Amino acid sequence: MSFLTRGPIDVSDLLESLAAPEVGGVVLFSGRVRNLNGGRAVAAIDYSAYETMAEEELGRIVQEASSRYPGVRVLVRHRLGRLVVGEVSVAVAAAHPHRGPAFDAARYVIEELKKRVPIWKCEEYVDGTREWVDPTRIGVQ
Amino acid sequence: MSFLTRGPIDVSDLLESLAAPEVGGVVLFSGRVRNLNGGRAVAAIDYSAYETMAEEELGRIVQEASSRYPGVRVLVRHRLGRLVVGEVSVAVAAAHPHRGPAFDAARYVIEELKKRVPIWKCEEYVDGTREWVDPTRIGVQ
Amino acid sequence: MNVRVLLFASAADAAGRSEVNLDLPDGARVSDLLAELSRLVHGRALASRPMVAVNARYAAPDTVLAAGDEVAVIPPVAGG
Amino acid sequence: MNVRVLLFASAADAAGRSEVNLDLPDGARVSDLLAELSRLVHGRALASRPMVAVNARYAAPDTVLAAGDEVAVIPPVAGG
Repeated sequence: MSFLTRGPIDVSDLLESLAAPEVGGVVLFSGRVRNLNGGRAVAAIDYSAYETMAEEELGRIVQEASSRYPGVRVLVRHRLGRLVVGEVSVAVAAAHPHRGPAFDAARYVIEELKKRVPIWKCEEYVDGTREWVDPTRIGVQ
Repeated sequence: MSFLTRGPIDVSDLLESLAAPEVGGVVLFSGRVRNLNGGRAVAAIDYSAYETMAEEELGRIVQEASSRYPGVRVLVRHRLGRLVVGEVSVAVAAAHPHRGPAFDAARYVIEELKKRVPIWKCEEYVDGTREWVDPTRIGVQ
Repeated sequence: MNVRVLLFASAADAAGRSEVNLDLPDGARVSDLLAELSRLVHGRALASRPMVAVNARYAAPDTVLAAGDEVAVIPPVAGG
Repeated sequence: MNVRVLLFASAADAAGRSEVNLDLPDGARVSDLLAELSRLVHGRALASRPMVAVNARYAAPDTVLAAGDEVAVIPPVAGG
């Protein structure tokens, strides 16, 4: 299973992959590079990862979601490389017969991904400087 | 604004409509006709509405979401007519600089839609019978 | 006064029609309209406790009606 | 014993390289490895309180290392 990709993420393709007669609700979260972070004007983000571990950790998170929300099917893609503002960096899609577990599973996966998966972003600002993003620093989100 | 449609719902189109430089997270909920409800094998669902009121009520719900989650942008489409298993009956998409309000707004809109918007479904079962769905009846969800 | 009543879904099936024109006394309320409607459809269930909308907004049973109002009987909704 | 240490992101920048081979006494723990690594990079901040992974799983500071382990220094993650 490969959760990481250097090419664009095709969210329609993820949604189609989850189509099944028993599915009543699908929740898709897509994260995009936005033009402002911590008050600074962002031009692009360079995503890098400890790839072997990131793949394994994402596999564990998907497994956890399946145990917590029985019957859910989850797909995840995270992009690596340099992305400009507006590009999709991550997509999580969750399908279930009912909407509640689909919402909860998608939320669970993106929250855990942000906490645990060894992926980093180096932000390139419009003023030409660049910096590693550290979400544990106060005031940065 | 027209929230109701008799043609297929194009979720990619909704996602593209929400693209903007300040957007960091987009949550899309899509509801599909599933093959089982209350233990019965469903073949299709015929959706009908009090259309003028449904449009107005959906407009009010979107307004409420915008007040509760400032900065969120929300799109909603609900399909009417006869849909077979697997077809998308409803889509709610919410965009925000941060993922939390995007998740919460999408959830708010679909929950309120199900409670308040005058839309009905007549389920056609595989055995040839049909019945109006009443979510207030015990045991039916 | 004359009030137009729209019926939907199971309520339309129960009444055998999707629209009714009712002649009601001035000052009639939503609850009066429901009582009159029940007589008209000879006790066929309209839906247990239907909601009512007046001019495309949900209205409480004590809402006073006016001539020309568009009233709708709303059986339990099931969108999504 | 020889242990391969991978450095990422700000930790790689601080150390000026993305990989280090460390010679550690048998029975060394993750905390010993971090101390040795700090000496090696002459106090350049590796990231305050980096996490450490051993063979692609997060490991506590008291985890005992074995020869051939792949250790990674994980600065605060920021995926999404």
